[in-house]
Amino acid sequence: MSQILNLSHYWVFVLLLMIGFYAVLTRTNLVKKLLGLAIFQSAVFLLFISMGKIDGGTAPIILNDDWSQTFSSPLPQVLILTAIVVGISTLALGLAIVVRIKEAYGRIDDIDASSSEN
Amino acid sequence: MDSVHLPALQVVVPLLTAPIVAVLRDARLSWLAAVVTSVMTFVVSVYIVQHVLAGAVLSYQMGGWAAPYGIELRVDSLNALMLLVVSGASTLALLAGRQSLTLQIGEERLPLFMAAWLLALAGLVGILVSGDAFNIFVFMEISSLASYILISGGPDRRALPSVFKYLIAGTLGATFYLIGVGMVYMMTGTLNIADMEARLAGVGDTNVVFVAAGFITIGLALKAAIYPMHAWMPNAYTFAPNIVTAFIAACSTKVALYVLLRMDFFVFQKNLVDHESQFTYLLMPLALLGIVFGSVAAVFERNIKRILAFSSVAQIGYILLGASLISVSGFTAAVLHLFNHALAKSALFLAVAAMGLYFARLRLQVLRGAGRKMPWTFAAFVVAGLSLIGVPGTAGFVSKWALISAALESNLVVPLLVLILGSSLLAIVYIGRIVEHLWFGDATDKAVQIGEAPSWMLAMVWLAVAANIWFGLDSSLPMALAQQSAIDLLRQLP
Amino acid sequence: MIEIIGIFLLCLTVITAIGVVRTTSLFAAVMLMGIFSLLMAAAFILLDAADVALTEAAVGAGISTVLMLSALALTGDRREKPSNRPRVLSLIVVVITAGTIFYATFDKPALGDPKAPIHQHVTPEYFAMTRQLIDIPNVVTAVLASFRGYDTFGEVLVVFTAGIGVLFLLGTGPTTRRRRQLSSARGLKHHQPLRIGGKVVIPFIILFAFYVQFHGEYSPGGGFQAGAIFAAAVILYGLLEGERRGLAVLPPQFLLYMSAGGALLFGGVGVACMLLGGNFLDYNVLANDSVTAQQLGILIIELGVGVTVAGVLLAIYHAFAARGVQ
Amino acid sequence: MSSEVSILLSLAIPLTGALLIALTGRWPNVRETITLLTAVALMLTVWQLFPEVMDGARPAVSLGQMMPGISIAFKVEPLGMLFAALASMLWLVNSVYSIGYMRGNGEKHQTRFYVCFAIALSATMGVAFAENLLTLFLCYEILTLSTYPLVSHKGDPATIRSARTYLGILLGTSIGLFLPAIIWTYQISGTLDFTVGGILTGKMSGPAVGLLLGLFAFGIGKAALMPVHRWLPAAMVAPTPVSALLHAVAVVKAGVFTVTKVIVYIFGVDFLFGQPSSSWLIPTACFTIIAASIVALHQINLKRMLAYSTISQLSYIVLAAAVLKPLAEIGAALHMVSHAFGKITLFFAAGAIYVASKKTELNQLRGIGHRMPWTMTAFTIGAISMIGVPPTAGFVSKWYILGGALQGQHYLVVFTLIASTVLNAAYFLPILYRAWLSKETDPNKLKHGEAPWPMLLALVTTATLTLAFFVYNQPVIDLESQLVGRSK
Repeated sequence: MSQILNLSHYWVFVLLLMIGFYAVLTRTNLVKKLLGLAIFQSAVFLLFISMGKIDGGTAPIILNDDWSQTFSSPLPQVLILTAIVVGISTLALGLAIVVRIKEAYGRIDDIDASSSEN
Repeated sequence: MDSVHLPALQVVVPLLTAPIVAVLRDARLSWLAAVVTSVMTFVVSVYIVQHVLAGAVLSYQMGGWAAPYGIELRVDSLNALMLLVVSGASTLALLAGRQSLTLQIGEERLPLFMAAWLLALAGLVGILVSGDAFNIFVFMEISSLASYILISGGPDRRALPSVFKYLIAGTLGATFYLIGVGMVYMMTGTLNIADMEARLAGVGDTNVVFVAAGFITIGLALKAAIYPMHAWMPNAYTFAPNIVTAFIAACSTKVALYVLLRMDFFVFQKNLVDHESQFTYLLMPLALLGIVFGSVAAVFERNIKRILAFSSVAQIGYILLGASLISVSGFTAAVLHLFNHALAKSALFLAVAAMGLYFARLRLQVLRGAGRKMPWTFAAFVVAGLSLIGVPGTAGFVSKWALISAALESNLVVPLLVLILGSSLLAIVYIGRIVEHLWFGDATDKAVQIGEAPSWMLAMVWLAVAANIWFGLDSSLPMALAQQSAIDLLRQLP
Repeated sequence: MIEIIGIFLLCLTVITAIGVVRTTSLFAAVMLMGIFSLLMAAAFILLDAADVALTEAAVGAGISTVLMLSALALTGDRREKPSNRPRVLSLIVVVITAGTIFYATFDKPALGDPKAPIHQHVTPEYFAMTRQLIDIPNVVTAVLASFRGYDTFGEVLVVFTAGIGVLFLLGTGPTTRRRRQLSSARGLKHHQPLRIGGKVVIPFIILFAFYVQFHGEYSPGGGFQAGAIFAAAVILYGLLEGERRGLAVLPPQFLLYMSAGGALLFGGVGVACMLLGGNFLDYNVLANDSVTAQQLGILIIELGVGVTVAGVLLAIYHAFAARGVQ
Repeated sequence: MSSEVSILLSLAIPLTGALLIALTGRWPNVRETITLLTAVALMLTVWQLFPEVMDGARPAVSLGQMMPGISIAFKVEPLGMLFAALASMLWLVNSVYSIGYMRGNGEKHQTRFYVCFAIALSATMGVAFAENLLTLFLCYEILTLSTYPLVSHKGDPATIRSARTYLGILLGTSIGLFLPAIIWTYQISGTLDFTVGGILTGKMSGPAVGLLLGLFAFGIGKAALMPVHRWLPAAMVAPTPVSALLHAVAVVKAGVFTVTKVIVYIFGVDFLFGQPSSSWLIPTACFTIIAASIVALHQINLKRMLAYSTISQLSYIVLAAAVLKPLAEIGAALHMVSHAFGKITLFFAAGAIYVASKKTELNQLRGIGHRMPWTMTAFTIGAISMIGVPPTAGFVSKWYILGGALQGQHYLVVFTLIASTVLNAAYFLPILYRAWLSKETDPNKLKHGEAPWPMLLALVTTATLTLAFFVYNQPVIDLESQLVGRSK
């Protein structure tokens, strides 16, 4: 039981990863693909944040100059702050491309550039 | 500021000029600013190479914090050579590309585009100089996002779905890499590559590290367009603006490949139990399949840019093959080919861009007879094509030589030889087909009206060709760096 | 008890994620995605990551939902067309990927294990050095802005890149004359209660943004969060008062200057450090006392981050909103 | 002028010529003058190296480093000296001929023609003077590539197909076989320098030697050993001056020259003699001689017949080298010269016939000797030399090869030589008979005279050389005696 509890966060990470990855691979709607990608990335956030957690710790913000407490690690949090911003940047760019695709093709489902038109 | 700052300057200069370029209103001025910045980057990389050739390993502590607490920039012979490739390709493409960019992007949007170009350059360079696994991820994203912008500028509407596909593949690849880095971090508590290497020693037999190595490899393989994860690449190269293709094709996948080599050989090789099997059973077969598939596909393609793109799939296979031999000579060959293939592809795509000034579509049918109308551009294309084939006197020959030598030392002599040589022969076929169409084909209506490319562009194309010949006749510079990096990285072999 | 809540939250996120993927209504998917982000943010709080939670809430649930909705409005698609792509192969790839990670989990250090390498190496030194050399309570900010300031600089440029990417793809918006004809230009003016409510709330949001910006060293927050919150406030204003007046407050060219200016401010600090004889972003040379110097450096670069993030997010939003008339 | 400078000049002069020709393409007279001046300059430069080499000097010069330990280096040794002297001399003659041919025929793209020709000559000089295999390979490939535009000169679909065969076989064999052989050699011996006595002695043995020899022999496709000979008939679509100089002298001789050099300086005659696994080369060469002669017998097109004759004659040289006896090695060198003189004369004659009468097929040549006496006299001399009858150059070289074969008691070789003499006679004599003794009946075909005078001048010169070499061949013998380690 404790094993399951201890690793549950990692398993949720795996599940979310699967869901996101599956959506990216199978959906043909481009917005849906981007949503899948966002879930996929969120899973990774969970992985990192889970690692930084320490038993009985608190957020790494020192209140009242009391440095003796147990704190969770700040480093994974810093990394994920960056990763979140990277995620939204990718999403914004992706959406802009989707809008342009809609304008160029009139649809956002099942677009393939390898078609034989030339 | 003295030479200590060289690695930082390499990244900071283009990163800081990019915002300035973005707010410029004048297209010509933005191009000029980008050129100047790119030239400066190139000059810095030449300085770096000089230092590295003298035996130095440049290390730079960002923010003054010592590794592993701060981020370390670290330049040895391997990344020094890559810096030369990236900054050189960018500079040459920019110098050659004013007309082509104005034509395909338009004056109005050019400042933003040039800013994206500088960000792509800074991102690639930032990956190369970084000695920190997470920092590599950040710069990977800068370069990727900027590359998406560059490619989406292509005039054909199919550029958009192509770039979307690239965006999905690139993000998946980067995220896979991030997962791998996270797992390694979990087991070592550090993100500095050198520190990782040292601290992995105790945990090298755990599943986590093994899986982490796998994720990093797959993620980077996706970004490096290693067969069969290349699906995004041919379209992205084909529909990108022509000048962008000359820049991106020369270096972007190679930088991903560089990270792959760095992580696999530097971080994992010594530590991970049975790590060779990853190369023997996964990467080498993929490399061989890639060589075959890329060459054969190139033979059947009809668009000159797609032909060259598929040829890149094969060439990446060569590089990977050299590395998967896990020997000093093999690794040397891989690094040499990284360099030489970039030279050849950059020259080829620049020549194609020159043709693209007159032809909106670059199908062979359309281009028939164009070579006769622009003989100098055509001649440059042919010479660069010879370098791609590996004809002696060109840079491509040197690396092919090194690769065959390495194959002869391995225990798979005959199949490797047959493959390498066979695909060289296929390269003759697809380059030959282009030559025949362009030179002997009955001129199309369009081809009758055109003339030679602008002389400045032509000069740049020939500069790239001259580099191909120069490094084909005197390979001492890339050879010295490649050998040094092979010795550095493989010293870690058990 | 807290573990149980955590697991409950995580189960909810999984269910929401499945919902996002399975629903064919794109609008519903986007809204579910916002809920998903909020649930994640809650989970992050339980995992002691307050800064991350704040960011996830502001960015994931706020900004990205707005962007998604703008994009949906532009594409006009409400329903996802059924995909006829073969799923078996994809499923195999996904299962293999997940399987390998699953296989790896048993060697991982357990959640919260103090003996995990992460808590043994680097992290302790961060606490020690922050206390001694930087002396600010929020260690996350210290690591973000000083120890790994170069990463943050890179991150600002990622945001900036995305900004110019969107502007490049969608244009900086229509000319002033055409903006008058904007159909969305009227906003929600006819909903008086909303307008009044909004006008009351917006100043507080902006105030909160400034608090988050300049108080980041003491409590969760910093440039990213502040920038995102500020952007949210202006977007809200734009929604209520109409795009035209929204843009009048901060015109596109100004947003571009903001985006570039923030990044330049950040980089400028780095270059100043170089000129003063230190390494790039080595704040110690900015003042005689190293603690003061560090705090000064962090303050300035956080400001740069905030300005760029606000500028880019607004520019992106306006680019999407303005595209509607074309 | 120091001999190092001479070596570099002999490479640079044709290249400079190519550049000048390209620049002056608009003024044909200037362009042709430059071609001739370049040819004269090259010949003088190369020939003034001759006495020095004759006295035993081996001038050398080295450029940049292409691979670790392998430079781009040039060194003049007897065989290369002979080859370079031969090629540079015949280029001058051929240039005179080309001018007549190209103008007489009103060909297009003449500038490109002369440019590529000059580049090909530069590459030929490089092949001749290369100090190591890699440099040789470099020049060998440049030669292949620079002759491709010449072969495909006409540009119609049939020509392009043939040119594709030409390039495909030559590049394919060189990259697929020759290059691995070179790299293999380098792996084993650590060097690629041409060294008297070979560089492989004691470093390999057994079947591997035979395999390596095979890679070389077939990889050097220019030597046209069957079955990699098909490019040579394909090359006949080129204008005749190209066939004459390149596909009777420069390119094909570069092939057999390379084979000879590999046998003498890489394997070493003594080393190879002790390796039974290398003995397959003699039968292969014999087969090529006989088979190509038989194919030549069936040709109805004059140039194609000459091409097959060339294939057969080239194998004489390979055969002579493979006999591994001093006399035969000298014979190989002599045959390079004698075949060059004879075959270039034959091609010149074929081209003259084409320009004057537009005839290309054998059965059109009835009585043509009476209308073109100069041309056909030269042709006759060339044909006799091919058969190997005194008083022509062909006799001398065959005599030496025969001597070598007897020295080594290779009776198969002796038999082949005799049989091929018979076959040569069988396909040349009918032409001579037809040209001189039968009568053209169709009056429309009688309305032509001799070819333009530059062509006649050229072919009379080479025919004279063919005769002269019978008498005056001692310098060549002396020079090549050094090759096999004999004193003067």
